[in-house]
Amino acid sequence: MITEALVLSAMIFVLGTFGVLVRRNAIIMFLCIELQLNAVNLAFIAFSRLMGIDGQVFVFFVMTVAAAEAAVGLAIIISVFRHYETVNVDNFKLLRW
Amino acid sequence: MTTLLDFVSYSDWVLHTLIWMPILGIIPVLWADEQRVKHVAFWWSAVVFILSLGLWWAFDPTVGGMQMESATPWIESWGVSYSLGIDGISLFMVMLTTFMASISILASFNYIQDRQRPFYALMLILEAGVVGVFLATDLFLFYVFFELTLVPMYFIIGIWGGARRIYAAIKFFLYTALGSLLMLVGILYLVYRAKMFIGAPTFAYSDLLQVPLSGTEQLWLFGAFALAFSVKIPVFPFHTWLPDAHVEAPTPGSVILAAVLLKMGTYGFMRFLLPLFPIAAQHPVVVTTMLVLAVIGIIYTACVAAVQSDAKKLVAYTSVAHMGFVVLGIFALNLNGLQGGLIVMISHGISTGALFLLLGMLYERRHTREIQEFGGIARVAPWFATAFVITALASIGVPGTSGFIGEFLALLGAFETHKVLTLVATLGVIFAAYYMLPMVQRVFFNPLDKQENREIEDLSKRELAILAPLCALMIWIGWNPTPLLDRMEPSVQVVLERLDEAILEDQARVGDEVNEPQVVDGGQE
Amino acid sequence: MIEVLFYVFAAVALGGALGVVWAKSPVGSLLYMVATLASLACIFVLLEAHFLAAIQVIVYAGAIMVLFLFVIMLLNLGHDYQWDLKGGAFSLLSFVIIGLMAGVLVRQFGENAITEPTAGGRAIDAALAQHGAVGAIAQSLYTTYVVPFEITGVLLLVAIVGALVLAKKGGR
Amino acid sequence: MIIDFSRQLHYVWALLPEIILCVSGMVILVVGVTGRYREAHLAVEEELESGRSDDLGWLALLGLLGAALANAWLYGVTEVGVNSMIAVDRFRLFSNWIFLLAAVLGILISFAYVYRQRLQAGEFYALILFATAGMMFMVGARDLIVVFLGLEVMSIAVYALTAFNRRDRKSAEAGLKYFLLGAFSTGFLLYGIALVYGATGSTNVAVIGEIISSGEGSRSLLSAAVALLTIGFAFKVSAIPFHMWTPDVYEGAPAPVTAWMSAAVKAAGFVAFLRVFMVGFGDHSIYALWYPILWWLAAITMVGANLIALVQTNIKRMLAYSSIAHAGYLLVAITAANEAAAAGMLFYLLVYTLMNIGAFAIVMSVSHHSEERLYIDDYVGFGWSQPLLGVFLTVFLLSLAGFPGTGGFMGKIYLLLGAAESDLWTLSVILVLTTVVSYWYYLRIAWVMWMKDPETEGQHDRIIVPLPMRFALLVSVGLILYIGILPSGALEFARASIEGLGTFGGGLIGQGP
Amino acid sequence: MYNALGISVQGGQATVETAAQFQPFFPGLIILLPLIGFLINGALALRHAQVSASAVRLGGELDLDEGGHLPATHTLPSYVAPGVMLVAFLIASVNFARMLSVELHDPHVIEYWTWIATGAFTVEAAIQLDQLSILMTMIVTGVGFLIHLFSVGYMRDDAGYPRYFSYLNLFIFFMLVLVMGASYPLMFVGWEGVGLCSYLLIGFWFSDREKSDAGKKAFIVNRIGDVGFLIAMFLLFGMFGTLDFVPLFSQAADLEYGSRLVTAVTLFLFLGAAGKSAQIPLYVWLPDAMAGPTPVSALIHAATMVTAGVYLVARSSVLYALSPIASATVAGVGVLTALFAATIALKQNDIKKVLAYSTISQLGYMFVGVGVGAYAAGIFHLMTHAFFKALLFLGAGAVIHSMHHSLHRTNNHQDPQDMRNMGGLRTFMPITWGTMWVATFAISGIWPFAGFFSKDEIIWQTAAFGGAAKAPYPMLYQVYWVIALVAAILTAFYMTRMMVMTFHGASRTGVEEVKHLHESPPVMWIPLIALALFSVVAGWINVPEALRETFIGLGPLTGEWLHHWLEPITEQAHHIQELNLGEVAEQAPFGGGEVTWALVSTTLALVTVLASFQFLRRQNVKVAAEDTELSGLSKVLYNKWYVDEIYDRLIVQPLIKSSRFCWKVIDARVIDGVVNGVGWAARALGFIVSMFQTGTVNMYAFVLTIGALIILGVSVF
Repeated sequence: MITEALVLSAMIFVLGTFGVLVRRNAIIMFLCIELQLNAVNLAFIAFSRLMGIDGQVFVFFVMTVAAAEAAVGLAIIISVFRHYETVNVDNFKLLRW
Repeated sequence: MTTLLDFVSYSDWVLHTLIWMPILGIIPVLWADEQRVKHVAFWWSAVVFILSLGLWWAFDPTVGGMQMESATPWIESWGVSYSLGIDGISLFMVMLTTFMASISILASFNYIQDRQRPFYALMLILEAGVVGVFLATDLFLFYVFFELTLVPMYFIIGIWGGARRIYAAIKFFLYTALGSLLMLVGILYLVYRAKMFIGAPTFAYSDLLQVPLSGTEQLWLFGAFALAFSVKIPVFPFHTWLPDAHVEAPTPGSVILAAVLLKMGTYGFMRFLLPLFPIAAQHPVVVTTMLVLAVIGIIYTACVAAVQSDAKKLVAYTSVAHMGFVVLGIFALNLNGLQGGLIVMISHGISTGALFLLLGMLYERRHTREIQEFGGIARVAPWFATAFVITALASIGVPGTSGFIGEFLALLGAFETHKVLTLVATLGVIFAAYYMLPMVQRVFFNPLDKQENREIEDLSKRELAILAPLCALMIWIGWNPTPLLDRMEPSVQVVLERLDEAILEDQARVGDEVNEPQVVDGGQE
Repeated sequence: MIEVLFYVFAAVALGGALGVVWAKSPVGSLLYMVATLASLACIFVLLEAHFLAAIQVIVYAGAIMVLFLFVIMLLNLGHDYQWDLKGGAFSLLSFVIIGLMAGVLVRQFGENAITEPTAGGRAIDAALAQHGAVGAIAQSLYTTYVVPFEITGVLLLVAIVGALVLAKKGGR
Repeated sequence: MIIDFSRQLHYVWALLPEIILCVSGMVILVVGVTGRYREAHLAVEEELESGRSDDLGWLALLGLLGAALANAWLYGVTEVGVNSMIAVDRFRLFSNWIFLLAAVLGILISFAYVYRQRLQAGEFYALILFATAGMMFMVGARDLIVVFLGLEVMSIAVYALTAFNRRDRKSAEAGLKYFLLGAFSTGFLLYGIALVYGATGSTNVAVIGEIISSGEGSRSLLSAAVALLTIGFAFKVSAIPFHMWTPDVYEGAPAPVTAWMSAAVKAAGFVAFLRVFMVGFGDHSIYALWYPILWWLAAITMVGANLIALVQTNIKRMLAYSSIAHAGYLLVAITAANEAAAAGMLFYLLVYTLMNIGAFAIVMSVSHHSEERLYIDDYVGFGWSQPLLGVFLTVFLLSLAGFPGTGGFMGKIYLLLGAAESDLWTLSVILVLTTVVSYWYYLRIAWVMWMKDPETEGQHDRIIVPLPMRFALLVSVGLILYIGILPSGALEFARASIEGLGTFGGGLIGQGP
Repeated sequence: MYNALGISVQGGQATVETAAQFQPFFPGLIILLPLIGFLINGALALRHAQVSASAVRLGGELDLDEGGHLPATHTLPSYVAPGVMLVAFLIASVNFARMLSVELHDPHVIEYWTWIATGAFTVEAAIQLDQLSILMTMIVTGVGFLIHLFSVGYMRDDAGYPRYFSYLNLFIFFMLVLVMGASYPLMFVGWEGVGLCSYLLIGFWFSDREKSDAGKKAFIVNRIGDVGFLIAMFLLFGMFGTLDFVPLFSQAADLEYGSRLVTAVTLFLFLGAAGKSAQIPLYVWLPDAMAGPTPVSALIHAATMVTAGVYLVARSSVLYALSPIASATVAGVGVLTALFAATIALKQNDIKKVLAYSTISQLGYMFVGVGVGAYAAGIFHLMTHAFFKALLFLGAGAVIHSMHHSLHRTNNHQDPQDMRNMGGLRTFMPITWGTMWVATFAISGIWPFAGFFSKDEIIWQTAAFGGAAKAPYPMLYQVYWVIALVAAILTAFYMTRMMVMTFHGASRTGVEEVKHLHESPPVMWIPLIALALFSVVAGWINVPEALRETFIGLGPLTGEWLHHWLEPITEQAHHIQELNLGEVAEQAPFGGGEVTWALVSTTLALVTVLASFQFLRRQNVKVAAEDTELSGLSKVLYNKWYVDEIYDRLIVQPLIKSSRFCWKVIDARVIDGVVNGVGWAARALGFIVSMFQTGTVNMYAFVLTIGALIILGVSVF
């Protein structure tokens, strides 16, 4: 079951990656990143079944970080939205080349 | 004289002074007001030159190795030291540098009208850098100075140059930097080897000479070093930066560039390339390649020079041809060749420097360098024409001038080892006349058919003061080069002995490998 | 039994993840996300991480996702049913890439397939038995990991400050 | 004083600089919120010049001073054991100097900008301090959890700082890009940490190192872990192809933030990268695994960044690519993975901080402490109308280019010496060749400002260099030249800071790809 | 260790003791005096040039006639320049006399200072006094003095008067270095130095583009030869380790006869000689060199410099004797040149051109002489030729001077050198007419004039060499002999033609112009008389023994005095020849001894002169302006066989074109193209790579992911 959990984590991870690659909506991209973080959490917990409690502690920290990131990230999205009236990243092309 | 020099313990401080005094000169130059700055700069550099004159007497012509050596640890953990020394190879380069630096500062009085202070400051930095290149006996120090000369020259060309100055400046900079950076890797490799061999990293020239290198290593390192120096010289396919840089540079810049900066390359060949990588330097393929490039440089650039319409560009191309003779002499790998190369370096420094000065003076009068624009100037400016003709003759190596001695010896030396190539190179003598005389004719002779040319002024007193010592030197060296040759010979001998020894050692090593392959135990190691 | 449960939850989690990527509207994605989070919490439980499972539901699914929802509502994106996936070739290529990546990762996991809980796992069981789900984590959190724990405090402060500065309306 | 972490209080001593920074950050926040509100009036030139405009900035500097004192104090502290979560070694302390220096310089040059752009000074400086603390956590950590948390503290603060200028849509856009990609890459880093944990059962790099050299630990997991960690760190140090955010963020972020983060964030990334890889994955068996990856990463980064930098017209963007190129040079040191290379990296980071912030400081002056006149063509005639600034910028550029007489040159030599120790000759050649390429774009600014004749007169006449910025410039130029001419002190310092760092995997002779 | 042959490198010190009897009389002064003259005149010239420059700047010319009396810059050189020459000549004479009085076998070498010393190679700045060099010194200073004197009159009105004399003095200086230098390098200094002065003097009126071009051409063509000289020196250094004459020649005798190395050396030396002495294929510069002032043509391009090649071969006689191939080449080139130039001279209308081709032709004879091993004969002809050709040129100069004046006065822009515009000058210039006829007889080889003895000896020696017992290529030498005879007849013809066209027949100058024709002032005709005297008597110093025996009492002098005088120089060569070739023949190929053929040739010459005189006098010569186009062979001859055009087409134009190609294509396109192309490519590449920077986060993440995948893949597999 541990290996299965790891495989599941890998799949969720790549799905999150996929989402970041193909979605244009900044919020959904961020959600996909959260998906990645959850995959990591799953991996940690699976490993902690082998290695001890440290993995679980780590997950605790990851969740905190996720929360912090969510706060700042969403604030940035709001801030961008104020300038562009959209969250579609294709429109943010002021900076390029 | 010697007593006086001893009294002031000249040998102890002169080398440091020659480097640091020009740098300190920045302070008064930047301090002085705009009208007087040129005089300050000139007298400052003149004092440096006068100080360097003492070397003539203080230098012991019987000693082949480094003299007046001093070494102060600089970056101890890397084995870098601030160590200076002078020998017969660098002696004249240093004196040439201090001399040409003050001459070219004197020559910029009229040419440089605005932004004088930075200009003269840069000139002094440049002088210090070049002197440093010739005096450094630590490869790190050498490299630092080698690169350091680029920056002032870059700005001198780029700020005070002609219309395409930026292109020329950046081309000059990138071209030479490319070579020297690869050399840097080479130096570091050498140092790394030294660290393995000696146990501690060291950049000291004398230590690096001890490092045993295999043939392949030598070839690679030779390539890295040779590229750097070849670009600087420049040797044939790497020469295209030179015409651009020369044409666009202001007169004093061209003078310094031609007179001393190019010499850094050939000096590097003699000082570093041959002694450090003697096996590679004597490898037939390497020698032949370098000689072929030198010969191509001589003939090809002479041809290209002959069809130039811009007088300055013409002279720039001739520099490549002249430096070809130097390379030819160096890779003759014998006494005549090396000394000939050195004399060509000195002679080229003086004569081509003087040519650039004269063309600069002409430019100041007519604001053009197109040969077509001139004609018959000898009639209104006889002194000018006389000086130019003398210089041109020295440049093409007419006997009785310095140019002949060098080219003759270089060719003589090269002929001993490579007959056919030297034969072709000797044709350069014809080509020299082929490019120089038409230019002289079209500028100074022919009908005086343009009104603008009628108004050309003859040389002023200052200009005469610039040119007279140069012309005198060209002729003096042409008739009596022995004092110079005497001082060079022991040092050149040292280089040659190093080459011979290396070959012997290499043969011994190869012999050991061939004769005693059965020795398995580490007794010998 | 546990295995079956695991596969069920895994399927839901995967489906949810797919939904997050696939859903047209942000709100839809969000809801799929909540589903994934919930099923992952269940898997956490199966892997003996009870406390974290609770946190997952309370903090993640509860707080963070609500924050997202707030923002979506704030920006009035809730009715945005525009399909915003990138173009076909790009997506296809991306899919190939992530497929390969998954393949690599799965291959690595498969190489040392461990099914039985080892010494570490037994230690967790012991700790759970001794301190309970909360205590087991708290034990190391406040002893071994006290420094990181303090750093999270700074982290959250930074996040608050950052969010405050950025989300504040207009200029001064 | 001896620290063995037998008591919790030891953590306080060991983390004293960080704690001081965090506390002063909080103080600034409080002061910023409660403090007297300053109305920006138009006749501000004098106030701008004197640097009196921002008390909070001075407060932040005070905090940095405190942290610096604490950092100096830590030199007197002896650490017992090398497996503790917090390292009290010279490596960390040297890195701390870099961050403190970057923060000091960054704050010194941002006074006028903050004032002109009416940024919220309290939050601004506090975030810089928090980020600096985060960097310190990151490099002082021997535990991947702390590395990760430090990195997040730093990153989140920097995301916020990037998007800090709410009036500027570029700033917001840059913030978003940075945030999304940063978080994305954090996922990879985290996954890597998870796999390391799965392979070795520990998150302590020293323990990981021991486990790996004892031959335990799942190699299949480790190889994937190393790759994922490389990705995560490569993103932070902006190695190609993980660099995409860099130019956009550097261009969009407020100029002082760019100046500061281009030096400090990169330094933090590199130092952590080095510690994790050298101490954790320093064993020969695993070095052989990541050595070729980093080799190629370094090569591609050097080549690509220098090439793209050639075609930039915006100076901030050009400096961004230049910073990527410098990341390439620094990656050579990590690839070499030996003592000299590590010391060289520290040394280079120190010099890089000075010269990069210095260059940005002048860019800020030219742009009138706002986001205008950032194109290279705007520098026409700059040198002659502001000679001193021109000379300074030239020195910074020459140093960035690695020219003799400047610290950049010594740094590059140190990197090359490190590469030499590991026989990385091809990489060395790539390094110098790309350096030649870099000369072009550095010198381009020099030629634009000195050699081109301006079309409009007097466009640089109204440049204001506030007192704090003057101070910063003088310090950077002075230090760069000092290090460039007499580097021994700094070199020895960097070299001594490496001692006892851990095992070194470098020196695999002849293992070039 | 750097000497390939292991021979120690020393100067000619060994000889100093043996020549103890010979007391040189300030020999250094001979060289130094012209140099001093040059410096004084040069200073005056520069001073004067400044004055004239300010006049030019104002738009006019400095007219010396206007001022009434000449400035010091013009009066002083009149004394200084001939003065130093006279003193030098006197010192040379004293030395000559002293050498006559003692038996000097080995050369007397005087070292002044070490010129070049590299450790592997040493050359002293030394002069060598021996029979050959003192003879040459006498010729150079003596003829030089006369020509200087003539120039005082001839150049009087020229604005560049002091400059002219400074060049002339400098030339003498270098010429003396050439003949007195004790080593090849020193000789080379003089060698190129005279070339340089020749360049300066040909282009003396540099405002004229053609004259300037002529000087340039002379220099460049000379340099082609100089390369040969240089290479020969390199070879010699490789062989002997020294380039000083004395040790070199003493070692040379040990070389293998006919070895390839010697042949190479001598051929390269001959290339140098051919350049300097205007032999095929490098003769083209000499006719153009007539652009210089006529006394210059007399001094440099007839009497002294152009004979330096002969001197070189004679000096290196030991080497040439060792190489039959080279000797045959020398003689062959000489005889071909003699014939070829003579044919061209037949149809020239410019009086100086005729003389120029005649000079080339006579130089050919000299080379025939040294080529057949008759080194003394070559030198002999050199000497007599110096007298009569200098005379001819000076006479021509007098004519041109007179013509120029008359045309100038009447504002006629005809060419004063074109013989078609002359005719009947005899009545106006009797002294010139008379002395020039003397020279014409001399050059045609008519007894008892000097040319007879010298030229006839060369022709005879050719015949005799062809019949030598072991002669290498007997047939070849017989052909040479026949050609030499033919060329001699041609010589007589074109010289007579010149004399007739200039002095006889009706005057074609024009009615008004005739009134201004006049004889030259004394300062100009005194040298003519002096040279005429020498042209008559100079031959008698070397009367062949055979002739003396046949015609008893023809002279009080001992027979073949010059041969004996030069014996120390040539004996080694003769010894080698005798060793390898045996005795020369007593009989010519078609029978007949020396006396017979001497009679034949002088008769032929005389008959030719008389017949052509009669024939040409009656011919109706048209004035240049009205002359018709030539056709057929005449046209080819008139256009000098189109050699200049061929050279231009084959060498000059391709060279210029390829130079342009090198510059425009190789330099600008290929090399700079690569250089700029690299820069351009780098930027283009940078631009392309930067295209990934689309600004969209998806793209960034995509690139990142690809990188991640690659790294993952690399590290896992």
